[in-house]
Amino acid sequence: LINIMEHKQEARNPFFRVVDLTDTTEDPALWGKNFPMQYDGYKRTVDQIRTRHGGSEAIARTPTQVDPRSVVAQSRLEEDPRLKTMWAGYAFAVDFREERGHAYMLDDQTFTERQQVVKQPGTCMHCHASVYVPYKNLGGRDLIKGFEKMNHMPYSEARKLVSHPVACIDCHDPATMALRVTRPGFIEGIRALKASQGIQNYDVNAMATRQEMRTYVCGQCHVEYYFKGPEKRLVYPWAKGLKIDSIMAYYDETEFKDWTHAETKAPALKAQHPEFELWNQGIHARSGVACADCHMPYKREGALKISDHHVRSPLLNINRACQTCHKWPEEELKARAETIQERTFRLRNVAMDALVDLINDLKMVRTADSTNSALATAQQYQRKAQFYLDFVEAENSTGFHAPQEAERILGESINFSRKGQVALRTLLTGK
Amino acid sequence: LINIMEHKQEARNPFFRVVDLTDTTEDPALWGKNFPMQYDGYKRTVDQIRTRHGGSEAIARTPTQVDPRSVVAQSRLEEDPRLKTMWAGYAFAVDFREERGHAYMLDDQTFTERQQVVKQPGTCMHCHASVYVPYKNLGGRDLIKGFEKMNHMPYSEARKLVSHPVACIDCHDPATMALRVTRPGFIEGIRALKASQGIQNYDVNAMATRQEMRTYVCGQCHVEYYFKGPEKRLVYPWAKGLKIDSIMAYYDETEFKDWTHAETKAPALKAQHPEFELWNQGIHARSGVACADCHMPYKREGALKISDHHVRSPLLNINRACQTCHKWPEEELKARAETIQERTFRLRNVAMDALVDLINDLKMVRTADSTNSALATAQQYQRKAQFYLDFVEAENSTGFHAPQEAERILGESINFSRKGQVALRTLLTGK
Amino acid sequence: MKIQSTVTVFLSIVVGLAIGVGSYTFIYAKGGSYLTNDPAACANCHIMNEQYDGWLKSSHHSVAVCNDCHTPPGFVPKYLTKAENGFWHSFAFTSGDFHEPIQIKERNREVAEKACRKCHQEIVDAIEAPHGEGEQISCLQCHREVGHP
Ligand code: HEC
Ligand code: HEC
Ligand code: HEC
Ligand code: HEC
Ligand code: HEC
Ligand code: HEC
Ligand code: HEC
Ligand code: HEC
Ligand code: HEC
Ligand code: HEC
Ligand code: HEC
Ligand code: HEC
Ligand code: HEC
Ligand code: HEC
Ligand SMILES: [Ca+2]
Ligand SMILES: [Ca+2]
Repeated sequence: LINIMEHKQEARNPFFRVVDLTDTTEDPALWGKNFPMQYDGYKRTVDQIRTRHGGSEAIARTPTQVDPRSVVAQSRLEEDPRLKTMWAGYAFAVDFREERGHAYMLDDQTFTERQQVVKQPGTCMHCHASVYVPYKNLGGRDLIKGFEKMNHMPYSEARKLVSHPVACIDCHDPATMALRVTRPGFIEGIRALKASQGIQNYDVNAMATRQEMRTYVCGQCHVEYYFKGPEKRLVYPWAKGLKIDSIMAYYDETEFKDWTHAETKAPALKAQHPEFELWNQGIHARSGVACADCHMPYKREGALKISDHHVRSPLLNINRACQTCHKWPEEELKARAETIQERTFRLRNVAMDALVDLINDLKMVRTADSTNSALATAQQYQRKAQFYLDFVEAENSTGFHAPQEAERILGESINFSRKGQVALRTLLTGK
Repeated sequence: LINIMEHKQEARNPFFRVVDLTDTTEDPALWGKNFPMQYDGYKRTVDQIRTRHGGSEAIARTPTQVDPRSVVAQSRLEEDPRLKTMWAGYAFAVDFREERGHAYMLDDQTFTERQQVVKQPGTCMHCHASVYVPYKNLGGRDLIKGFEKMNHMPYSEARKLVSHPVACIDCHDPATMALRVTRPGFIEGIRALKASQGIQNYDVNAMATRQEMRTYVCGQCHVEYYFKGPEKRLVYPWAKGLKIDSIMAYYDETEFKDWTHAETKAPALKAQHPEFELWNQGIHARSGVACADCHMPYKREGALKISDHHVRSPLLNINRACQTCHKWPEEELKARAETIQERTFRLRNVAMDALVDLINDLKMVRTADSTNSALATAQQYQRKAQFYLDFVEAENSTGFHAPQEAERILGESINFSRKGQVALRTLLTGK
Repeated sequence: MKIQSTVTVFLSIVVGLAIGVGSYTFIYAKGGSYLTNDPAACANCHIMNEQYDGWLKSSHHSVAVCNDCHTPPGFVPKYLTKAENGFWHSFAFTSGDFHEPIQIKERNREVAEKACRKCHQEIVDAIEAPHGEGEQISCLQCHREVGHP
């Protein structure tokens, strides 16, 4: 009885505003007072459970002075040492782990060994902390100014200005709880993208639909990016489009490189978590299915339906994440996703072998004759092959977000790697 | 008004049995007396309409003594001359056209120029004519015996025994109109496949479900095949499975080859219309969607729903073929299919270039030194690359039946071609 | 003047015919079923059989009839919608001139969207409240099959 009455109460007045939330209320615990169910889910992103290709595994470690974490995710470098060859000379070859829940984002960034080998700029913070309030403070209430200022700082200094992983205020307007985009990188990136499609001055917070926002809030971070120029401005390379070919063209045009490959001297690129970009090429995007539909599906709590703020692999939550749209049994849906992933993983391995072969060849030829004129051609092939492969490798759905496109990209990567090998040998034989 | 009355009438009494149909009634016109609506559709397979990648175009030609056809479908060899390089030395390099409706199957087989350059066996008839009654007659009521006998004949002799393209009796039991499989190739092929999955003595006509039969009747012909041994027995290479890798392994184990490539001497294979096999790897097959669901969708004739016997591209019939399951507008569904096809076509072109490069290299090296020990390795790569590429190329949906798998296959094909090139050059340079 | 009366006459004939044919259809095809709430009545048109069969097996079979989802709340709007749909469907059915498979039209889709909220307002308060009168999410994007597949 009491239960029913409670339910009725809740229903009529879904949320009790216990605390006054303002545009400077950063601490999610405070927001949690008004929205305890969402907050409960949010806190559960500490869970670590592995799926066949996703989730993450909790690996115990002995905390040290420089790295006080007692639990990390499994090392991807140990799982596949070919990655070290691909990233030779870049910080990723030192430490690269499976990503885990949002709760860890700030710590994992602060303590990754990558920080110990390279001095990073404050730009990094954009996607690993609740930066909305710090940006606003730094910029004298001007978000973009604050962003620019933090980009300029060394990481260690910027680190002192933030205190939470992504928090409620990063996705929500405190007054209405409506979604909003708070990240300059996305605001500018999507504006450039829309401009390339003929839509000028796109203002995401004013012009996006609610359903689009259910993707865009994730697209704030789950995207390919680079640091532009000496100001280390965070830029999403979308000015020519979201397809890999457009992104490649963009980087080629500006002759951007992330680093010089240690063993081959190729001007290499590192792709990073292009979930938004790949999703965009898939059938779910085309059908209007947003990130939140699968990663934050509605769930019933008492008499209410709320969004599951335990953001995680949908394969750990198939009944809510998939079954409202797909009436297949859970096991079957899992098998479908895994069939797609296995197929991707298989061609990814073919592509990885091809790339390693090219790198070995390049190394060998360079050692023999570093002025060989085929080197430049082969290095360009490596640059391309590597970026294409990494685009699928670094994307975290193992192809699920756009199965056919993922294989297409890998197919092209294989072509680049092997053509690089052929080019090297052609010059050697003169044929 | 009349319309409504008719509807009510029809609903009560679907078919009038005007003619007695027996197991020897071959002429579809007779069946058509009982089932005029199905017969009307059946006759319409003479239509020629092009879709972006399918259908067919009616090309006028001047009839000649050897080839009295006044209309044919467009030449695929003219559309893409690289095909001639791939098939050098094989009849397909002489004449290969876009396939068209069932009404043409007998004529197109009889008069293709391929017949003029190679003497074909009676086996060919299996899929291009109504052979059920002829087989039965030849074998003294024993279907398999008749099949074997016709396989042995020269084509021209077998040709005299048949008179119709695929007809009602090839798919239907005349007594009940239930679907049935009449083709020995499929009966034996699916038995071998099931045996490999642990199911012994599979009898397709007794054990398949109705929904399976809605695919199997098409699988009688729309499959990869070869002529085994001197008896030229028609065999579907499924004893290890339906995936391309299993089929390749099957051919490699028996060291089967269709012909020796004229320019490279590689022991080459020709893949032929593996619609059934590719469909099997796709999400529609997995969801239980049969060939007939898309290519013979139900259509309303008055109050009746009948299967559209105008077998054709579903993209010419989207509302019935797709919209029963997908509530998207027609234009959108077409765009979805074409997006898949464009992506396939693009990687197919990359794979085709790679193969042509390998063939050219092989030719060059053979000319220079025909005892070179890298040749054998490179020829094996050509054999594989070519079969993988052709599996997608010869499959008629341009990837639609299994989009991700099609790209996977093309990716592997590219790898084989380019590795072949590398192998050739490695030997030349000793590296 | 003359033109006008010709038009009037013409129009009267057309309207008269429409009404005549419409009512004939209406009666003969048991179009009166539009006026009841009995789902079986909708299935008087064989063309509604698919939805009827689907509805019989649906989660809403015991809780909602066709009209709960396909007519707006309130007596007048309800019967207006019925009249409009009834007329057009009878007309379409008789002439045989309609898109197959039948597609819900925007107006009726909105009616259905509202219907979901009619019964489920409370449970979706939480996901709708933040958006006030603003843009609402479409229930049908995830639940289009609850009434019938
Ligand atoms: C149709 C459902 C669906 C949509 C829409 C979707 N995803 Fe996913 N996502 C998945 C599945 C399934 C996986 C694979 C999970 C696994 O392997 O355990 C995945 C994996 C991920 C992962 C890695 C998760 C892990 O457990 O390691 C991230 C990150 C991710 N998606 C982000 C996004 C973003 C950002 C968007 C929108 C741009 C998005 N997803 C859209 C279904 C979806
Ligand atoms: C402020 C940046 C940011 C935003 C916004 C963001 N993410 Fe993340 N996300 C991350 C980072 C960083 C990680 C990795 C954390 C780690 O490994 O420590 C991550 C991890 C994940 C994972 C992996 C969980 C696992 O178990 O492997 C998923 C799934 C995911 N995010 C989905 C989403 C979705 C869906 C949204 C939008 C609703 C979203 N993210 C919004 C930065 C963000
Ligand atoms: C554009 C947004 C963005 C920026 C900028 C960004 N990250 Fe991340 N980072 C993510 C997302 C999203 C994930 C989770 C997905 C993944 O790991 O692929 C992540 C994961 C990580 C992880 C955990 C997985 C791993 O790679 O071991 C570390 C560590 C990390 N980032 C460090 C950094 C550092 C250091 C920088 C600055 C050089 C940085 N990040 C800049 C978005 C970003
Ligand atoms: C990474 C982005 C992200 C973060 C961080 C986030 N939310 Fe949300 N939240 C969403 C999305 C997406 C929705 C769904 C909005 C919609 O349907 O339009 C949502 C919806 C909500 C709603 C509306 C009701 C519901 O459940 O759908 C409330 C209330 C809410 N969030 C509270 C919170 C609180 C409290 C926090 C912090 C503890 C938080 N959110 C953190 C993305 C986020
Ligand atoms: C909001 C609706 C929605 C959700 C949630 C959703 N899907 Fe889908 N899914 C679709 C639509 C729409 C299609 C496209 C086919 C169609 O039009 O029916 C599709 C297609 C697919 C396909 C076929 C695509 C292919 O490439 O083979 C698979 C597999 C699939 N979904 C699996 C999943 C899984 C697994 C989940 C959960 C992680 C999921 N879906 C969540 C709506 C959804
Ligand atoms: C889900 C729908 C669907 C299913 C199931 C399906 N197909 Fe198709 N099929 C298509 C589409 C779409 C095309 C592309 C047509 C085009 O390009 O015009 C196609 C193309 C074809 C073509 C070439 C048609 C042309 O116009 O040139 C053939 C032959 C074919 N399919 C046979 C089959 C066979 C045999 C099966 C079963 C083993 C099957 N299909 C299953 C949808 C389907
Ligand atoms: C296992 C069944 C099968 C056998 C055996 C078979 N065909 Fe076909 N044939 C088909 C199918 C299915 C098509 C339509 C699909 C296509 O063209 O890819 C076709 C199409 C054709 C076409 C029209 C398209 C083209 O290739 O120009 C010709 C000509 C043809 N076959 C000739 C032959 C000849 C000659 C033989 C014997 C050597 C033969 N067929 C044996 C099934 C078969
Ligand atoms: C007896 C062999 C046989 C059977 C059984 C058969 N086909 Fe065919 N099919 C062919 C041949 C041969 C052609 C090519 C005819 C030509 O090009 O002259 C063809 C052509 C087609 C085409 C291409 C039409 C176009 O316009 O390009 C489609 C689609 C098709 N078949 C689908 C099916 C489906 C679906 C089934 C089962 C319901 C089926 N076929 C059963 C042999 C067969
Ligand atoms: C290539 C195979 C094929 C041929 C040839 C064929 N049919 Fe069919 N027929 C089918 C399929 C598939 C169905 C659907 C059966 C089911 O749903 O179980 C069907 C169904 C039927 C039905 C049942 C009612 C309906 O429409 O679904 C009748 C009657 C029929 N066919 C008559 C004929 C006649 C008459 C001919 C010759 C003019 C013919 N068929 C030729 C494949 C074929
Ligand atoms: C009998 C039902 C049925 C028919 C008919 C049908 N489909 Fe599908 N389709 C499905 C199912 C089931 C899925 C898998 C996703 C799911 O579970 O919702 C799917 C998936 C798809 C996808 C996503 C797969 C991918 O690889 O991206 C596309 C695109 C699609 N269908 C297009 C079509 C087109 C075009 C036609 C008509 C030629 C068609 N379908 C006919 C049931 C059908
Ligand atoms: C619980 C709600 C609900 C009930 C009960 C319901 N419907 Fe529907 N109906 C819908 C929705 C929602 C749609 C829109 C589906 C879509 O967008 O594809 C719809 C669509 C339709 C359509 C358009 C064609 C289609 O399938 O999309 C027809 C016709 C229809 N309904 C008839 C009926 C009939 C007759 C009944 C009673 C036997 C009925 N409905 C009961 C919710 C319902
Ligand atoms: C006189 C025959 C007939 C009866 C009785 C009938 N329908 Fe229909 N209905 C049709 C036809 C025909 C269409 C297609 C109209 C079109 O697409 O223009 C249709 C379409 C629909 C649609 C979707 C099209 C739209 O306009 O949105 C819905 C919803 C629907 N009917 C519901 C019902 C309900 C509910 C009942 C019972 C109260 C009912 N129908 C009774 C013949 C009928
Ligand atoms: C006449 C009242 C009524 C209407 C109209 C109605 N529902 Fe329901 N619905 C119910 C009742 C009662 C239940 C079962 C009890 C419960 O769980 O609340 C239910 C259950 C559900 C469920 C859970 C069961 C399932 O099928 O997953 C969903 C989801 C749902 N409704 C969605 C909808 C949507 C979407 C619409 C509009 C298209 C709609 N309902 C229209 C009364 C209604
Ligand atoms: C993005 C997908 C999505 C949308 C949009 C959506 N729902 Fe749901 N709905 C779900 C999921 C997932 C569940 C299952 C929750 C659970 O099992 O905890 C659900 C459950 C329900 C239930 C059943 C709750 C129960 O357990 O009794 C009802 C009723 C319902 N939804 C109604 C609606 C209505 C009304 C709308 C539109 C205002 C709507 N839904 C919009 C995904 C969605
Ligand atoms: Ca993970
Ligand atoms: Ca064709």
